[in-house]
Amino acid sequence: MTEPLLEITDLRVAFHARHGKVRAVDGVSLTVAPGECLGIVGESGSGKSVTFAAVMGLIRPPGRIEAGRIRFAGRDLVGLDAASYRQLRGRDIAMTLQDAQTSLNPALTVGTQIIEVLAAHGEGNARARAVEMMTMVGIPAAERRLGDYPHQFSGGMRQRMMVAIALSCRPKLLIADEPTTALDVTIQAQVLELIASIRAKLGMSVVLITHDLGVVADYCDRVAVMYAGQIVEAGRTADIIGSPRHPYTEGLLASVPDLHNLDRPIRPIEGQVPDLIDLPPGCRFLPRCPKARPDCAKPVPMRAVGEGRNVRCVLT
Amino acid sequence: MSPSLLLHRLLQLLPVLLGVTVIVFGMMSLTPGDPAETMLANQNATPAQIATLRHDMGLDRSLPVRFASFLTHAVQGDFGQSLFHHRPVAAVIAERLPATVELSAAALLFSLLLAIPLGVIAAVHRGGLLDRLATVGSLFGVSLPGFWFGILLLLVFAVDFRLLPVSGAIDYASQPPTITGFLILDSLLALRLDSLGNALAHLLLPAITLGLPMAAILMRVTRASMLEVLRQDYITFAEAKGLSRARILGLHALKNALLPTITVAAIETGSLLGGNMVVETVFGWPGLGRLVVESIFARNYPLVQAAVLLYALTYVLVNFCADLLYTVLNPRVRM
Amino acid sequence: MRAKTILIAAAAAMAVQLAAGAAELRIGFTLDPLTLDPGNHRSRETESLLRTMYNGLVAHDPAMKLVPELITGWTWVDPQTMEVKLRPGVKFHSGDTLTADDIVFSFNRLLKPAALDGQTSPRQGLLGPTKDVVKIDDQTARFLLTEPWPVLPAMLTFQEVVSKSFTEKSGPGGLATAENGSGPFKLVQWRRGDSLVLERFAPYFGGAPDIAKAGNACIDRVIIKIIPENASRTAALLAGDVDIINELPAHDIRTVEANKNTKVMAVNGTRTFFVALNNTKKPFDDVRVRRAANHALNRQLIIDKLLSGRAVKLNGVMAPAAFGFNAELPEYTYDTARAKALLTEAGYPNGIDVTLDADGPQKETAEAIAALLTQAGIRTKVAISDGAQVRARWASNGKREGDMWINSWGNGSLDPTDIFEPTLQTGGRGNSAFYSNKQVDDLLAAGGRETDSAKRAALYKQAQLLVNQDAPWLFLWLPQDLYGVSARLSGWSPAASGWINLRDACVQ
Amino acid sequence: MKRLLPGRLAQAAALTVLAFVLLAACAPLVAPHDPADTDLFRRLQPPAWMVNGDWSYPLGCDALGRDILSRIIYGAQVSIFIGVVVVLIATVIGVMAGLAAGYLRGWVDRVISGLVDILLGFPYLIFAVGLMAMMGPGVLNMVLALAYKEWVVPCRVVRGETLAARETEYVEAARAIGASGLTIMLGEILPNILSPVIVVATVRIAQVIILEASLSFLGLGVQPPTASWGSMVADGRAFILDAWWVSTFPGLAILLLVLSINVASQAVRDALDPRLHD
Repeated sequence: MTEPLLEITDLRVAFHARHGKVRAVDGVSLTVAPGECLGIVGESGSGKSVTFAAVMGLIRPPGRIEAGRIRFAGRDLVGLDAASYRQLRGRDIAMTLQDAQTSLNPALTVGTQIIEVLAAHGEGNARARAVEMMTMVGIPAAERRLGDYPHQFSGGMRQRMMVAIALSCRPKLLIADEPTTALDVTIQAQVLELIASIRAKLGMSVVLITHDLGVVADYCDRVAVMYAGQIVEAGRTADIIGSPRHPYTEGLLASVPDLHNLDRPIRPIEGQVPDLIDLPPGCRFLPRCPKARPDCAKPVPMRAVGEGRNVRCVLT
Repeated sequence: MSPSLLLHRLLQLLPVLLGVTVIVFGMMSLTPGDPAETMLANQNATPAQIATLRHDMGLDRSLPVRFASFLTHAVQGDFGQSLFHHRPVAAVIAERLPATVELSAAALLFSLLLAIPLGVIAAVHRGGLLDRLATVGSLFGVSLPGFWFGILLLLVFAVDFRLLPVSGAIDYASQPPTITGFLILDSLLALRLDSLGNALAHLLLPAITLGLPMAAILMRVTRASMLEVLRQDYITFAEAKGLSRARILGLHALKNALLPTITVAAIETGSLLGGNMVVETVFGWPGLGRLVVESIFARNYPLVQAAVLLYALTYVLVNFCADLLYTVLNPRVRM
Repeated sequence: MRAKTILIAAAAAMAVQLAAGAAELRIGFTLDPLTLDPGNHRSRETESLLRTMYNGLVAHDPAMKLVPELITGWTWVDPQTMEVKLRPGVKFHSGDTLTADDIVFSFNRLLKPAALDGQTSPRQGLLGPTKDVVKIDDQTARFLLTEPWPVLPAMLTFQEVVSKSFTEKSGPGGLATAENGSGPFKLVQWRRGDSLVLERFAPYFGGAPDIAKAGNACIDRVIIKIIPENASRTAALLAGDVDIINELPAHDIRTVEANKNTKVMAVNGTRTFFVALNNTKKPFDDVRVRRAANHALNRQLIIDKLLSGRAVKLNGVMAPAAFGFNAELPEYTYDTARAKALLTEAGYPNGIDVTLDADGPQKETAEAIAALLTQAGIRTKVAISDGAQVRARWASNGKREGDMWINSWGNGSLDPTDIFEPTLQTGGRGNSAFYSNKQVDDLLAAGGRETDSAKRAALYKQAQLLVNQDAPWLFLWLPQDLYGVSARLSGWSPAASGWINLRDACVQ
Repeated sequence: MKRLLPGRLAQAAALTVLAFVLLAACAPLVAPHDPADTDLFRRLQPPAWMVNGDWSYPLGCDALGRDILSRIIYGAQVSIFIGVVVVLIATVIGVMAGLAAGYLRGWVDRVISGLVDILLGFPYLIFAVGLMAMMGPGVLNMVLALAYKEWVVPCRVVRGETLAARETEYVEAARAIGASGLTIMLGEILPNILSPVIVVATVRIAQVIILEASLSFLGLGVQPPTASWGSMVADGRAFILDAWWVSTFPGLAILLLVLSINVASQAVRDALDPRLHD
C-alpha cells in the first residue's frame, strides 16, 4: 500500500461551552490514499464536519484540538503556523460547502471570488485560469459571467461555481461537505458526476461528507460511518453496504429507501443523538441500539474484522 | 438605478417636506410669545409702535394667509425675511450652513472611522478583552451629555494643555480665500496647509463631542452585523480558500456587514443635526444649530420654518444617498 | 499621525498669529450682532458692537456724564426745538466728510414711517416725541418735537449716524452687512456667528474732546469672537485666546483673579433687577403683603453669595447714578418678624402660597429668592419658562394671572423717562406689576415735560418715594457689569453703557 | 435569568440599574437631606474629602447650598421616570403603529410610514425644543415632547419585523384557520418580534435620559425645585471652573446608569437573539 495522502490518528476536538465540554470528535483515526474517494457518513452532529474542519485548520475558539495527529502529504498539520496553513488551504486541500447559495459571497462578483484564490496562492495568469476552470465545470460563456454576482446564477450553476473555485488551484485533496443536500436530484447527480470526472482528470483524492448512503454507494471507494464523535464502522463501500456489522450502520441502511428492493420497509432509527457532554464510557449507540447487551456499557474499542475493515461493536 | 426611478424617489419626498412645513407652522403658531414683543423685550415702545412692528413682521395677517404666503413663496425659493436680521432668511441660513455641514460631516467621518474598526475588532474578538474594552469604551460616548463632555474636553485640551483653540472655526490670520465657504475645502483648493491645520485644530474637539454618541451606536451596529456575517458560510468558504485574514475581514465580511451600519448612520444623521445646536453653543461654532435655537426662543418664525425644512431635506437626501450607497454595496438590491 | 499633523499645523498657525499680532486685541463676546444697520435692531449687544465702528451725536464719558461726540454741543431753541452744531472734519470710513445731511438722513430713517425700505425702524420709539430733524446749514441741524422732552440728548446716545450717500448706494438692506461709520475702527470682515474683524481707522477724528486723551486708537486690529457659552468664554480668557470677555459670571471671579494672567474689571451697571408683584391679584393686591415680601427677603445675602457682592441694593426703580435718584428712600430692612406681622395684619397669619415666574437665565436667582421668601412664610414656587413665554404671560394687556415675575429693565440713558415711565406708569409697556397710582402718573408726566433740571429731579424723587411706599415690586438690586481681561491689556476700562470703547485699549 | 445575563460585567450592570431604581424608589429613606434644603452659606461647598468639606454633605453642595448627594438620589426618580415613561409610551404607540403598518399594509402603512418619515426629518432636539416652547416647561410636558417623536423608533423596528413575520408559516397558518387580523397581530406576530422591541427600548431609555439633559442645557428642563440629573449637570456646568463637583457627580450618575443600561441591554440582546447562538 502506498503512503496515504491524509492520515488522521486519534483526533480529539472539543468545544468548551458554559455548562461543560462538548467532545465533538473523540478519537477519530482514518486515512485517505492518493486518488481515493472516501465517504464519511453520519447524522448531523456526528462530528464528520468537525473532523474535516480540523483538517482544514478551521477550528475556532471555543473549539480546540485536544489531541491527535493529522498528517497531510508528509506534514503534520496540528500546530502548523497560520501562514503555512493558509498556503495549504485552497491550494493543496480544498473544500466545498453544503449550500452554494450561502457559501458564495453575495456582495462580490464570482470573478473576484475565483480569481482571488489563484492570486492568494501566487498562481500567475489568474483570469485565464479562472475562465478555464469555470468552463471545465460546465459554466457556459465563462468569460462573460466573471462580472456577475452569485444571485444572478441558478442553484446548479452556483454549485458548479463553488466547485470551480475549490478546484482552481488543482488541490491534492477535495473535501466536499454535503455537496448535494441543497439540490434537487438531477442537479445532485450532475454535481457528483462533475466531481467524479474532475477527480479522474486531476487524480486528486476526495472526501465526500454526506448523510446519504446512496451517494456513497455510487461514488466512494471506501466509507467511514460516524456516530457521536466516533467512527463506528469503516471499510470498503461494497462490504459495508452489503453486510453492515454495526447496528447503527444497519439502522442507517434501513432508514433509506432501497431502489433495488422497494418492498423493503423504511425504518427510521428510534431516539436521538446523545448530548456530547458527559458521555458514559460505553458504546454511544447503546441507548438507541436494538441489540444492546450488558457489556455494551464498558468502553468499546475499534476492532479489525477483515481486510481493511473495522467495527466498534461488542457483537462482532 | 434608472433615472425615472430616481425621479420617482425624489417625488416621494415632497409629501414629507410638506408635512414638515405644516407641522412647524402649526407648532410655531400655537407657541405663546410674539416676535415683536421679544424684539422689544424690556424696552419702551408705544402700542402704535408695536403695531407697526407687527405689521412690518407680517404678523397682523391671519394664520391661513400667512401659511399660504409662506408656501407660495417657499416653492419659489423665497423664505421671507428673518425677523431680527432684516435680511432674507435664505441668506442668513446660507451664511451659517457651511460651518454646520462641515462639523456634521467631520463628526460623521470621525464616528465612522472610530466605529467600524472598533466594531470589527469587537466582533472578531467576541467576548474577549478587546470586545469588552471596545464596547464599554464606546458606551462612554453615548452615556455622556454632549455639552458637559464638550466643556470638559475644552478645559483639558484648550485651557490646561493649550493644544487646541477654545472656540470658533478658524483664526483670522489663517483664513483661506473664500471659494466654496467650506473652510477645509477652501484650504485644500487654495493649497493652504496652515489654514487646513488651523481649521482642523478648531474642528477636532467639536467633531469628537458631536460624533462620539453616534460612534457608539454605529460601533454596536457594526459589531452585531459583523458577528452575523462572520457566521455565514461564505466566510468559512473564504477561509477554506486560504485567503488572508485581512482580505476576509476587510472585504468579504465588511462589505456585507456595512449595510446595516450605513442604514443606521443615515437615520442617525437626524440626531447629529440636532446635536449640533448643543455643541455649537459650547464651542462657539458659527453654525446653524445655534441660530435655530436662538430663533425658536426669539420666535423668529420664518427662519425656524426654513431651517427645519432644510434639516428635513438634508435628512431625506442623506438617506437617499445611503440608499444609493446600499445598492453599490449590495448587488442584490440593484435595480 | 493625523493628530501630529494637526498639532504641527496648529503650532504653525499660532506662530503666524504672533508675528502679525503685535497690536491685535481679541475679545470674547456673548452674541453675534443681529445686523450692522444701526437703525434696524433693538439689541443692546448689537449696539455695543456697532459703537466700535459708529459714532453718535452724544456719548457718555466714563462717569456717565453726557458729552457731545459728533457735535460740538446742543442748545434748546425752545422746549420743543433742539439745535446741534456738527463737529467739523469728521470722516466716514469711506473717506467722505460727515455733514448735516447725514444727520438728517440718519434720524429721518429712524423717525419716518416705512423709511427703512418700506419698513419702520424699530428704534423709532427711542426718540419719543421727536417728529422731524431738519437741516439748517451744512454744520447745523434741528430736532423738532411735538412736546417738550428734555431727555432728548440722553436718548441720542443710543443712535448712530450713518452716511447718506453710502446708504443710498448700498441699496435696500445694504447697511445690514456693510459698515461705513466714523468710529475709531472699521470693519474688515464679519464672519457670521463667529467673529468680527476690525482695523484701526487712521483718519479718525479723535472722539469726544471732553473724554480724556482724545485721539487715535492704540491697537491695529480687533477680533471680536462670539462665544455664547459662559464657561467657554471664561475658558477662552484663561487660555489666553482672548483679552477681554464680557458678562463674566460672578462665580468665575475667583478663578479669573487666581490666574496670574487675568483679572476682573467691573463697572456699575444700569440694569435694575426687581420682582414684579401682581398688584391686581390676591395676595399682592394688598400693600401690606407687598411690604411683607420686601421685609422677608435678605437681599444682602443673595448679593453677597450669588453675585459675589457685586451689586447694590435698591429701594426703588432708579440706579444711584441716574438722574433724579432719590438717595433718601427708606429701606425695607430684612426683618422676618415684621414680614410675618404684616402678613397677619393683611389676613394671612399662616403665610401665603405664591409662584415666582422666571426665565432660564434667572433660574438660580429665582430659586434663591424663593427659598428665602419661603423661610419667611411666603411659600414660593419657582416656574421657569422661556423668555417669550413669560413675557406673553406678563404682558400689560394680558390676563394678569401670575403672582411674581423676576425681571429687569435696562436704563442706558440713566434718565427716569427710559425706565420709570414704562415700568411704573399706568398702562406702561413694562408695567408688569400692573401698578397704577394717579399721583405717580402725574409726577411722571410732569417730569417728562419739565425742562428745569432741579425741578425735574424733585418731581422724580417724589415719585420714587411714592413707589417705595406702595412697594409694587420686591425691590432687588443693581448689579455691576463684570468683565474679565488679560494682564497684557492696558488703557481699557468698561463703560456703564455696555459699550466696549476700544479707542484707548492697548496690548503689550 | 442566567441565560439572560451572561458574564460578570452584565450582571454588575444589571445590579447597578437595580440599585439606581431602588435608590430612586426609596429616596426619602436614603437621602441624608431634603433635596430642596437651601442655604446660601453652603454655596458651592466642596465634597467632604476636600478642604472646607463636611461629611454631612459628602458630595458637596450646589450653587444654592443644596446637598448634591440628596439631589442625585431624588434626581434619579425624575431621570428614570422620564426615561422609562417616555420609552413606555413610545413603545406602546410604536408597536401598535408598526404592527398595523406592517400587517395591514395599504393606506394604513402609507399614512403611518409617511408620518414616520416626516418626524424623522425633524432633528430630535429641535422638535422637542419647539414642543416645549409651545407647551411650556414641566416634567409632563417634557415626557410628551419626547414621546411625540420617540415612538418612531420602535415603530420602524416593529414594522420591519412585522413585514417579515407576515410571510412566515405560522402567520399563514393562523390566517388559514380564519383568525382575525387583531388576533394575528397581537397573538401571533407580537410575541415573536418582542425581543428586538425590548432591546431597542432598553437602549432608548438611556438615550432619552441624555436628551432630557440636552433640553435642560437649552434651558427647557424640569421645574425647580425638582432636580433631574440632566438639569443638575446643565445648571452646574456654569461652575465647572471653580466647583467641578456640582456638574461632575450628576454627570457621573448619568454615565453610570446609561452605561449599565447599555451593557445590560447588550447582554439581553445577545441572549434574546437566537441567531447569535451556535
